[in-house]
Amino acid sequence: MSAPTQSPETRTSSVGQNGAPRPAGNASAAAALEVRGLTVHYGHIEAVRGIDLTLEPGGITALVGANGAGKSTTLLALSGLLPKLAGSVIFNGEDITRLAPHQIVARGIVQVPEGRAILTTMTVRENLELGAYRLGGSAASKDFDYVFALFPRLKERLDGVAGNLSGGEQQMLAIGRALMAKPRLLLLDEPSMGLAPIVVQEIFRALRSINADGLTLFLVEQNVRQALKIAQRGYVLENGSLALSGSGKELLNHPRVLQAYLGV
Amino acid sequence: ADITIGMAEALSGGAAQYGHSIKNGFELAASEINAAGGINGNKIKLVVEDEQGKKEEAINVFKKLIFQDKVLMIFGPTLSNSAQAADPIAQAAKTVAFGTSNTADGITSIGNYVFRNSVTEADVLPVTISTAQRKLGIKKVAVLYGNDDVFTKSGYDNFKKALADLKVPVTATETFAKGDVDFKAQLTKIQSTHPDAIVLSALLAEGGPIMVQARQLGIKLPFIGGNGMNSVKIFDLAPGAASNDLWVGSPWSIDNNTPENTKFVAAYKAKYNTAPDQFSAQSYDAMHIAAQALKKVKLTGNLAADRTALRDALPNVKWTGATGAFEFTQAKNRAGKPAGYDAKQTAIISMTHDGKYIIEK
Amino acid sequence: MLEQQFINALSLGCVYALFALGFTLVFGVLGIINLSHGAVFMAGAYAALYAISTLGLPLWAGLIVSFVAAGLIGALIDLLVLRPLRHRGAPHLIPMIATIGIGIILTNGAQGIFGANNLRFPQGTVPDQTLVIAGMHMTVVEIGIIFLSFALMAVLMYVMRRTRFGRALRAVAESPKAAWLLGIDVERLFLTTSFVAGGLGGIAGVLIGLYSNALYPLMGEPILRKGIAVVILGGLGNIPGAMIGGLFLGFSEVLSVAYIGSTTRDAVAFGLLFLVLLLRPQGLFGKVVQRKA
Amino acid sequence: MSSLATFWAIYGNVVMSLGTNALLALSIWLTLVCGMLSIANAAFMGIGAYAAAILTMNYGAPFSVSLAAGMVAPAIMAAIIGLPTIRLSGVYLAMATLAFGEVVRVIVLNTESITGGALGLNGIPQLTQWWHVLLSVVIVLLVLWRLRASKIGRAFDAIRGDETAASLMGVNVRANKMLAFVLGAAVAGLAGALNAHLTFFIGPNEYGFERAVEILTMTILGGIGGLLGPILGSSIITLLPEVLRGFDSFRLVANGLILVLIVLFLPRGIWDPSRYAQWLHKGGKRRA
Amino acid sequence: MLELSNISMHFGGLHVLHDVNINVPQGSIFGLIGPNGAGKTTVFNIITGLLTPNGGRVSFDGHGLLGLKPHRITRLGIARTFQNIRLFKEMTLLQNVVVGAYRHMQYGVPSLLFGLPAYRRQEARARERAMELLGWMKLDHKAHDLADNLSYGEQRRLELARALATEPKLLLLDEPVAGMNTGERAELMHEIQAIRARGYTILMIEHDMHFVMGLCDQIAVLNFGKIIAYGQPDAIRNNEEVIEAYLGRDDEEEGATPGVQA
Ligand SMILES: Nc1ncnc2c1ncn2[C@@H]1O[C@H](COP(=O)(O)OP(=O)(O)OP(=O)(O)O)[C@@H](O)[C@H]1O
Ligand SMILES: Nc1ncnc2c1ncn2[C@@H]1O[C@H](COP(=O)(O)OP(=O)(O)OP(=O)(O)O)[C@@H](O)[C@H]1O
Ligand SMILES: [Mg+2]
Ligand SMILES: [Mg+2]
Repeated sequence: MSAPTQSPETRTSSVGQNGAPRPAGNASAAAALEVRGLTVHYGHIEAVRGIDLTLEPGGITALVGANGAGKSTTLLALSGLLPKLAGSVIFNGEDITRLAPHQIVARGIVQVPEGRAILTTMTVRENLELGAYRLGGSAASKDFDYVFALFPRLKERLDGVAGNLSGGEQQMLAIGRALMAKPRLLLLDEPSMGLAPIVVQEIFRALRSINADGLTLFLVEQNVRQALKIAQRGYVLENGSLALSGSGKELLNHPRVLQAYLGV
Repeated sequence: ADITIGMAEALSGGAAQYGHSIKNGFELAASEINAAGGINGNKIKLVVEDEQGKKEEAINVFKKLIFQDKVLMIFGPTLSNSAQAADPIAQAAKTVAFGTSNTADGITSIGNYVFRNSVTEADVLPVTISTAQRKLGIKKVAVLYGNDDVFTKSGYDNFKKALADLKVPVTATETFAKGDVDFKAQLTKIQSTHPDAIVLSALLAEGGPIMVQARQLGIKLPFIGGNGMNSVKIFDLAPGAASNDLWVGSPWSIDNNTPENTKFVAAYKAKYNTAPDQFSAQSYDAMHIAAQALKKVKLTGNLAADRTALRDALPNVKWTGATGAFEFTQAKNRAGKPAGYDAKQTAIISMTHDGKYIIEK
Repeated sequence: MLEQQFINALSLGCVYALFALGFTLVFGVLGIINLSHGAVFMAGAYAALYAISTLGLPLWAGLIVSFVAAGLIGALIDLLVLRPLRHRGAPHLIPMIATIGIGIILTNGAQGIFGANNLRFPQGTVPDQTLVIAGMHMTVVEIGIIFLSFALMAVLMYVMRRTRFGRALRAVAESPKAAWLLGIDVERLFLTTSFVAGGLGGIAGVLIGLYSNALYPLMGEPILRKGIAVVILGGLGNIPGAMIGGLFLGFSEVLSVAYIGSTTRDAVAFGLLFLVLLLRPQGLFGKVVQRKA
Repeated sequence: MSSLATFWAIYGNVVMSLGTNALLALSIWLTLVCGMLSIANAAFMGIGAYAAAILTMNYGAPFSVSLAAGMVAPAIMAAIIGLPTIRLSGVYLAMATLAFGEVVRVIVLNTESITGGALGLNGIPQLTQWWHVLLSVVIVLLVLWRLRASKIGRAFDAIRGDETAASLMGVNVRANKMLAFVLGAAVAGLAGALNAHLTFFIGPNEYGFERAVEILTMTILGGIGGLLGPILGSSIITLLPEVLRGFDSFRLVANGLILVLIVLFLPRGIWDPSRYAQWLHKGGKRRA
Repeated sequence: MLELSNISMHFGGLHVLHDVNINVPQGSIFGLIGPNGAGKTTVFNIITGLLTPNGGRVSFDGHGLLGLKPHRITRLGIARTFQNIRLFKEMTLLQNVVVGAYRHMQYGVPSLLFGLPAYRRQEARARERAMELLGWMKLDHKAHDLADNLSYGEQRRLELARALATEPKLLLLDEPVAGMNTGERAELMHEIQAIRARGYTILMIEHDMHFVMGLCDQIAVLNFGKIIAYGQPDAIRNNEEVIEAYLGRDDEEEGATPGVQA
């Protein structure tokens, strides 16, 4: 495991990088995350047990596993929404283990959560604007344009109440909203869920391209093949513990993965 | 030995302000009596309980006083509703329940252990109205009363009867509820019927604001109140000219200069640093009345016998206190049989002017 | 008489609205029916009374004192009770029960400290002349209440609708989890809201105390009952709704006194409310948001 | 055994209140498990109390008839107002039922010839015996316990969880809610009737907002996860003021404080089976 | 068995469905696909009585469904799962599934009050059946946990078990495999075939093409509220309009699931 090579960025420089052409960090802002021994409990259930993860700056990392393996739990803990019982999380050299969720977001770690967490009583526009909350000022129109280019459907429904969107439309909104925050590290929990095939292709294409611009991605996907295909590195979670890790290619051909997750 | 007397009054909750006045009156009287050597050498010991102005609490407190503290008699409770629920307990246990603030009809018909020295307004109000009629030349009045409260509602019933008896036409009858903040709607309506005076059955809590709001609406009419309005606190609650021209009738007035009353008012002010009101005057007198009866009773130590002896002695007490000359008169129960005892007193009519009650003859 | 009743209704409506603003704010953001709001309102009134009659401060200073005092009580309630309950995942009625307990503590505490008697602000706290315009009587306090309730409503509406802070508040109101994920410091917003709502309650306490001329420990109870009606009528958490709900209740009460009879005052007001709910189950201005299948 | 007799003489009433309050708590439990926040139970209690007391006093009806009427009258009333109101959700139902309670109170105040208005009804014969109360509580508990263990109880829980999903499981949501509402009203009416024949007196202000909130508090404090919750909650609310009598003027402050502390430390109610399950190594809650 | 004729639906000014006609034959697996927001879930909501269409008819086994309350429709033998999971979160998994059996419990009030045999028998049967269904969905080890504590995929499976507990004739599945991985999807595919083999009819919405193509006898494609294609999987797969609107072209075999090809 190589230590993060980037010079540790301070919080102030990470917030409000307004000039960027699209809502993604640029190469120099690429971020890395080091997770050591992360353990998360629900009451007496140990949902995640001492896992280690390394997210290369500017890379795509995939986390796969069966239902109930602890993937979402891991992401929620990284965002500070679940208390971490043990372990440490280092983001660009800064220890963020004990930070509150909003402080973690302030550092540029943004999540598209499972179940979308759309604000259903607010309009699509307001949802998107809130996406840029961490940047202080109001959202720029070019950021809107970027999201609309990705999901034209949202533009049509811009002033509709988000709760009335179809399931897939809500998923688009959730992703679009996260991009509005110009994240440095994007945590995605099953972004392709409920989306039409054509949109899934579109999203994966988009993920690749924002990644190419330097945004670090951490991807939880049930679409294992697709996820491992675009990921430089993959982890396999089983019953809360890491079972396998390796490059995306390696994992794709690993017999255990083939058998358990690809149904081969 | 000490003579333990129970006191169950509302010391918290909505009726607490009356409960505290009442308690003060009792304690003042008790300390006076004890300072003068007690009753036949025995000191009075008050056992104070809070009945919160709730009927269940009143029952619980009565039971505790009767069966656990083994008091000789009980003063209270504060509200008529509580008395309706708790007095039967005392009656059944053959223990005197002596109310000083219960004005509702029918309380003394519960039984022959039930006493009160609070004046039922039936006797007082006709005098108040006829005096006001005479002095002010009132031809027609409007009526305003609280219809969700026993005290103000019984006051209204008596006003209504008195007005009918005296053939005074009523231009409008309006009500309000406890805790209302606004009375202007009713007052505006009353104003439009052009009465010569407003008959008000209210407690101070609403009565004060009502007078202020009336004056704000430009209503300069005199108010005729029941004994709920008989308190110098009206001058705080409706300051300045707002409280002028309030006519009240009651056996007690703070400006009644009898020696007994002057002594009471002075002692009360000295002890509590505030002026007494009718509630404290009545409880003060009640304690003295009970003391008079106790003087006649030979305490045997047998609780049941002593309680009954006290009951037998009470009806014969005649006493002149802060509220003037007092005696009991026996009430009838539903079946027309003799029951408990009500007060018989004469009313003093007074009117307010510039922060003072002026007694009208 | 009609014109005067109109004024009466307007000021009464604004009295209710003034009380309801803080109440609806807490519901709108924290999702809690705060049954201690009546007690906080009372505490604000007593704080100002202390400042004005004991310390001899002028009314404006009294208002500030009451805003800060009641606001601090509101904030403390959030900090000491509501926040721990959030962290323990209490189901939604539990915080309401906690606020009942807080209400009991505050009212009885106030009774212990200030006594049970009715008190009022000293004469001259506000100019007590009455303005007579075309036969209608209006006091300075009434004008103040009408003005202030509309002004406060406007400010709150502006903040909620137009500012980033307001948008964050609405996000928190709907889903604290989503708000956290957007980088909003949810706990701080809860605390701020509790402070402001408490403060608004305190100011309402002072003004209504001046209006009704009566301060007593239980003064918050009757108005709490009406306040709940107003807030629900207007749509929970809806700021202009609170205003309109207040006016609706004020007018229906005054008009029922004027035309039906004062014994029916509450029955008419609450009966109408009942009907409104049957016709519009989400209140006059509440939005229905269907949950998608 | 004279100490027992003394105890009963002093605390008999408290014990009986334990029973009637338990009935009240159970009555609102019925609607709460159905996800309905109805606070009409104070009004239903009042209707039951008045119906029973008027029958006993004015018509000389036997106690059993009065009690039955005390259950039937509020049940009919509940059926009538339930038709339009039970579709309301959450606090809106609470408001509608609160409004109903206020209207009932004003009507009682204004029908003086029957109800005595503000003066209430007094001189109600004390017919309620300890075993009436005990029997009522036991029967109600048994019925509710059976209900809970059946498809109806499950339907109630399902409706509380998600009305739409419940209806798509074949549950007739309206009918089940109505059942809970009407049964709750009958039980509250029973409590009212028993209480009226215990305290000699009833008045309109006893059945207002304060009582409604008190009933709600008892049940939620106790927890709605089981039948024991309402019983525990009502017992605490009934006994606290008695126990705290020694605190004198700050007794109600202490009362409020204890309430807050209980809620703080047992945020899901006192009786919470799932917490006990958790202690046996089960799951917790996600934040937010 | 299920027939939708000329269904139209609009929300305010938004026209969501135009003259939709669908006919699901008895014993078949029918797929309803289409882009996001096309109106698929709306169709389900109309069938189950949650929404009333602005025009058209729905009939099931010869009964008209329009105007019926949802619980009546369920009692006719239609069950569904939800795209946005709707479980009874405060109930255990077992209780969730037993609620599904509600319509089959016919004991009366006396048996209920006195715990008579009818009550005991039916309750026991329902529990047994529920455990069986949970086992089938691999959730039996969590039978006594609260539904709220399940992971997303587990919740989906619980929904399916609950729907099956109503023993419907027609099962409506709204994206049944969302949130499941490829291996799990393959398994579920076999299960669904097994369900059909027992005589159930299935109408499903799904965005996983391998799943849909592999299972369905017939498919309708909805786009902007109109049916743009209707027919057998092969025809749909190669329909230009469908590819354009929904499937997309650059299918460089991404997401392919070899083992699952029918
Ligand atoms: N709130 C909770 N309380 C208790 N246990 C929980 C809770 N949420 C999740 N769990 C348990 O924790 C484990 C991990 O859940 P998690 O949601 O992280 O799984 P996941 O890998 O995201 O699964 P899926 O693919 O189904 O989304 C599961 O066994 C689940 O049952
Ligand atoms: N209650 C409503 N009010 C307004 N618009 C609605 C409402 N319900 C659905 N819609 C709109 O109707 C359209 C169809 O929605 P529906 O949920 O049926 O889509 P869908 O085909 O299921 O999409 P997906 O595959 O994304 O789930 C969407 O554009 C949605 O925004
Ligand atoms: Mg997950
Ligand atoms: Mg859908």
